[in-house]
Amino acid sequence: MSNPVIFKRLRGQSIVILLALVILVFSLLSPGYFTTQNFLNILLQASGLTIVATGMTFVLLTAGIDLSVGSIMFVAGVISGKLVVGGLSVWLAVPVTLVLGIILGLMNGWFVVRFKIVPFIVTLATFFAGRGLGLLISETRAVNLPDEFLQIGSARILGIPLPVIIMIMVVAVAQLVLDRTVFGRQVYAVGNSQERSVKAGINLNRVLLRVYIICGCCAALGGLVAIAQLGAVSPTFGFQSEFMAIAAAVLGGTSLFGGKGRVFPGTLVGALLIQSIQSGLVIVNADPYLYPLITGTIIFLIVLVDSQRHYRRKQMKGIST
Amino acid sequence: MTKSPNIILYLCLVYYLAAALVTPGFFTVNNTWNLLYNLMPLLIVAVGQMLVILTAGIDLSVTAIIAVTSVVGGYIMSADYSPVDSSSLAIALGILGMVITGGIIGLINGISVAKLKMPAFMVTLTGLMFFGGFAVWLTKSQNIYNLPAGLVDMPYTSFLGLPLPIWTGLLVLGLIYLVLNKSLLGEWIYAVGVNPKTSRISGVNVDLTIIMVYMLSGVTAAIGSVLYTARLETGSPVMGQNLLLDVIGAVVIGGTSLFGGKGLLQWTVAGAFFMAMLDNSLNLAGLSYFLIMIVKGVIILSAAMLNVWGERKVIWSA
Amino acid sequence: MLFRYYWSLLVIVGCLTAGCAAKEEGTVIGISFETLQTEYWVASIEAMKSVCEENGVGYLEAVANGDANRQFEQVNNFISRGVDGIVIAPKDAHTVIPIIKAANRAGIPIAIYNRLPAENEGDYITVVADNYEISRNTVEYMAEVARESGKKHKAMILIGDLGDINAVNRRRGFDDALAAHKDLIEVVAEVPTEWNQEKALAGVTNALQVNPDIDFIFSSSDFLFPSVVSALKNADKYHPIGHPDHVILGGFDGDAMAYRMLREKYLDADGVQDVFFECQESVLAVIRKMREEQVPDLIVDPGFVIHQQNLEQKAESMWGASF
Amino acid sequence: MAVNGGQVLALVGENGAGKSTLMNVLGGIHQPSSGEMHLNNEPYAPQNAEDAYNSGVAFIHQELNLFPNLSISENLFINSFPTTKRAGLTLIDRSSTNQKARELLTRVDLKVAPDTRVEDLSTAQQQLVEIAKAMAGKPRIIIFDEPTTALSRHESQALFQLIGDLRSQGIAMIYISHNLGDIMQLADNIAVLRDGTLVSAGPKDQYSMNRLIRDMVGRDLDSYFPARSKKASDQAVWEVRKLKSDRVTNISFKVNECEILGFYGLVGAGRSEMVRAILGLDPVLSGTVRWKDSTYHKFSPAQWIKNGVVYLAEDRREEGLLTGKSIQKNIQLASFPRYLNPLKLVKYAPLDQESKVYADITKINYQNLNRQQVQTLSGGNQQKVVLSRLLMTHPGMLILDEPTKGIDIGARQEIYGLINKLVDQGASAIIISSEIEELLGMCDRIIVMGQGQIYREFSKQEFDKNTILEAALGSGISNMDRGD
Repeated sequence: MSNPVIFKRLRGQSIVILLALVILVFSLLSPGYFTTQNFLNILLQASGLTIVATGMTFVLLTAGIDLSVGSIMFVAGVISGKLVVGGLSVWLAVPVTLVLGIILGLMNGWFVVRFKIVPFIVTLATFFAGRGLGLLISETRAVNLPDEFLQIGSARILGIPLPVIIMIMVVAVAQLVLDRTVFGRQVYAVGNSQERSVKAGINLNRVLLRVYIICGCCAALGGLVAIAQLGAVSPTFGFQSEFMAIAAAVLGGTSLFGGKGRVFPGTLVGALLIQSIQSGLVIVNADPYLYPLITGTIIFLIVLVDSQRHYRRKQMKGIST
Repeated sequence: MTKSPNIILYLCLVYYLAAALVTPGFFTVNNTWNLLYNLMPLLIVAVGQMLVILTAGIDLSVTAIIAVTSVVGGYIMSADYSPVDSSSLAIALGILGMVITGGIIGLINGISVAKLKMPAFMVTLTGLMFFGGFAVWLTKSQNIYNLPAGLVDMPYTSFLGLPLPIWTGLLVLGLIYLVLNKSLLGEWIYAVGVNPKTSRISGVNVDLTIIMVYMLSGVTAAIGSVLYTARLETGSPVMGQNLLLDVIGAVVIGGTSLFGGKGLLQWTVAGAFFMAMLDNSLNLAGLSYFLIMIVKGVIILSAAMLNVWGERKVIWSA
Repeated sequence: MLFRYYWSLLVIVGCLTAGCAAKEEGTVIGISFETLQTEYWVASIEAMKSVCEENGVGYLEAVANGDANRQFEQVNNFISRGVDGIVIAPKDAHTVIPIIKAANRAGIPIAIYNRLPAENEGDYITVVADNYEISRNTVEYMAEVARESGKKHKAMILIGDLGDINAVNRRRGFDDALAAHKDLIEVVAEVPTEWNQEKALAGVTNALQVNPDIDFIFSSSDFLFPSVVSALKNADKYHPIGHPDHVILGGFDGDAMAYRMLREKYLDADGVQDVFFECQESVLAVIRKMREEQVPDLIVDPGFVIHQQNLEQKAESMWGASF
Repeated sequence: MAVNGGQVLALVGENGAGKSTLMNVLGGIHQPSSGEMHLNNEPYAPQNAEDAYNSGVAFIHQELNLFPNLSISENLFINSFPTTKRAGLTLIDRSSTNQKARELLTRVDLKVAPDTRVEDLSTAQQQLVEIAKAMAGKPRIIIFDEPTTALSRHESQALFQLIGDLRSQGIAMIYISHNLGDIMQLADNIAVLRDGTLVSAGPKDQYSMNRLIRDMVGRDLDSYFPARSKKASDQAVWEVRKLKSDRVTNISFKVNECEILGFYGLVGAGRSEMVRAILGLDPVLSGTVRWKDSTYHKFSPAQWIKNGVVYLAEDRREEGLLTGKSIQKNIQLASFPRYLNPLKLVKYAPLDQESKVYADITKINYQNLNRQQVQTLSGGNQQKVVLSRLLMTHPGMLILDEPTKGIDIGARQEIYGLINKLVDQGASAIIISSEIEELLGMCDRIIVMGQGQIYREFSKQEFDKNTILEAALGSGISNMDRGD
């Protein structure tokens, strides 16, 4: 009764085909696109987004949502920026940022788990409170960062920019955790059905709490990597990042209904796809205002397919008395 | 429906007194008008949002609808672009155009949620991004100016003693009150919110109800946008971009349950009044807007907690 | 339990409002800024506050984070607070009109800082820099530097938010300045930034990608320099003056980073708005208006161009130097 | 009741005879009010499912507790993965997990790679995984709850083979099933439950098919069914022709005026699916329904209510009530469209008045219609609220799915009285029930269904409890010779 496994494998890789198609189209449109420099550029610019989307994938896998990643990026960035400007060494600022991300993620998780509040209301509230906190600390002024910060952004190891290396490490560790650890498999179980997870003896609250902590930590790290390239934290930093992160994960095959999705290749390719489109549009000098329309349409279609597939599966499994 | 007076009514009263005593310039006639002007558009949009939340849905795209309708209205009404020369006709056409645009976006949201079975928050989040981008793309992020005098003076012209925005607000409130408490659609909204399966078996057209609430949310967002556009005298592609917190805050703090089916109109009116009063009083006290953002975020979280806590109390007693 | 919870929440919010409400009476000026996003705005609001203190005048400040609607509400709050004068850095030339009307209706003198409002018959004073002249002179100087090198140049401009009248004037200044040097300098890229650093970085990076031999860059605001520098470093084109592939750089505002780049000989020229002069004039204009003295409706700040040659003597009147 | 190691105790009884309650007590989900239980002659009183599992009592529910998106080995050890330390991280030891999984799979002889995903398995294979999962806890007793309902004949045989092996491994088993054929083939001892009490127990050979059925249904007719004055006319007002959906095939039957047609069948016979298809709640592949003089091809609840056909859903909490709303609102739910003024506003005065009338007709005992919330009522009263809602639409045809399920005897009498009174006034009814006595007492004709088809129709004269049950069990007895 289940469709042949090969067809399923192909459908899983449809996202990679879509990426190849996009690269092909833009390469034809402008010669400057199909160069290693440009691809390195895309990887560099996508590194921040990918790390945040990796954290978001964990939350989406449990059929949750986190709208506050943009604000976490901003708050963590502002605080660590102020510390560095105030004299703290850059290499100390990194752990501080991650700890901040973890604390904010913990807060999200605590409200979702302890009070059973709908995740998107919790994260919508922390979205605003977080943005407000960041603006309070930075007094709505852009925090210009010293050059050492830019070092991280432009440092190269064996020719590969540091942010790209950090991105690859985060994606690799995330997929390892999801595939090979008990917690990882339980995330998929919780995503499939919280009720059955409890029956199977899984500590539901601990899994959910950890997932939001990971999302907060990734948001902070992703923000750090993005700031290292920008050199400054402006008051609108991280704006709409939550939508981009969800878009990357959903494009990568993560289902909003939980239990389905992978960080590698899924979310990584989803993020690269978004960044390739963005860079392509800029290089072919297309009207930059078109960009949200294109992303919005692609996301809507992907969510539509995901919902129909979920609805049909639920229809088939109806109760029989 | 148990008519227990909700806690929010007391909260508004007590806060109003506290603010009047403490904040300078709060308890003046001028500021009360100021408060009402800020309240009206927010109230109109919040009431539309309440209908959606009553069916256990959510409409995050309202601020994008406000922006798109503000731009559409701008193009129709502004002297630079308007196809019609007489200004009163332009205003009528403009407002009609805005309401229709709001309705269409609401229809798209409704059909996606009801017929295509897509999760409400994702449909409207994508709508927020798409239509927000659409408004900016239409105008290349330029505002539209030279709106006709009729519209621009609207907030300041009174009719039988009350300025027009207040009349608009009262009219919308009256209409929504009729829909919610006296009409077939109102009964269906409450039924679908509590249990869509039971409603469907009892002959309720569930899909139509869901589509209607999203359309009404779109239309109320458009009417709110008319007031904002008139007051600011510009059709702006980023109109209302910071309103989402106030709109959803007003409904949640009013006590309307996020799980659907529970909530009265007067609760949201009190909730909107509380949010507007909060903004006004904290502003007067010299708090910077981002401090206010933090306070609002905290208040929504605690209101959601009570919301869920109240829900759980009901389940235990069954 | 329910009521107790709400009660505790109420107390926190109540004392918050009480805490900040104890402002001293006497003449009070409301200072409303659209944003503090760039160093320029921060320097401006600091300057205005010090001018108020010098003249023994109290002040209230409000920042709208780029939302014209919130700025309108904030000014309305000033009016109902009964301020005696208003100084405003508006979001744009048109949304300031209803604010001017509100001030006029309340009979409160209002001064518009930095952005010239669109045509309207309100009663207000404007203090603004001549963006067109300053940017034209700056680019004129950059063109001379290019002419001395004798090589043909490819130019790029970072454009500000097209809704901001100043950004449009600065772009006109850039275009008119280069019109006279068509033979030497060809404009190959116009990057829209909407005063957003992320968009600026992406735009400059990709523009350099498409034509790597750009060697003449004018930024409509020094606030975008972090993005420009980061992009140039990535394409490893960030070299001081005198280095063979030095990119001729020019900016506007005269903030601290521009000053540092001038010192380190990376920046060729920078159009400076005299912030101290403009803020002084706008606050004093409102104070004089309060005392019904005669005040001109428009006060223009000629500003000046600072470059490598006149760096020493112009430095102290450049606000970025001491920021 | 006792079962010893290496033996299969078959537990038999009608729906509602108390089988699942007994199992919930064994599984620690419900606490017994009195009496004790012993496991290996030590006292056994599980507080929750965890205790039961740890002391070696394993359940194979009908609703499998598996994660389709995970692999077999992950399902088996979701909460007890063997792990190794690798670079500071405690990773799952893939090889030993698969190794252990393979062992368990051989015990239930499921020859499938342990890393295939559960969603790619057939229902039978999934059930074997569930059994393997039970085996992982080294159970002393395994309890099977209706395991063969979704299995084909061949798959059931494979299951029996496995049960035979488990028996030889000394594991005790309790096997709950309606399929008397399987029970006769499988069980060592049989226990029969009726109305919550143990009627008889003993070795299999003491039981013949007839004695089994007699014990199952042998209670005297304690519930009295009110007589009906009007005789059913022979003029068909309702006719279903060749109805087909993905759960039921070629269903055709008629219902005459003032007639009550009963539907009997085992769990999974497809009676509710048929009715849900007729009502338009589930998609219909083909088939038409004639009601009075118009024929319908497309069905929706709203259209049926408008034409006087109403449906009482089986699951009251899920599909019957608006919890948290007042009794009045629950009663009025289906009648709003009929009380509208031209402006589509609801005329509340007449509506409230009539809802009070119908609340009294069905004799709901309530304190305050308007303010009292429906979930504060007893089960029987809640059912009456739903009935009032249906009656208020002045129906011509009542489709009732298990109308008296879980309702006290007193309320049942009133509900039977109500149905008869309506039918006397010219309505007709379809009653789906798992209690034969109810159908025998109420209906003019009974249709027995099984596996999505109509097996046999019984007219009033042919009514006989044993033959009806036999027909329903048809899939059990007759298929012993009928190879599938």
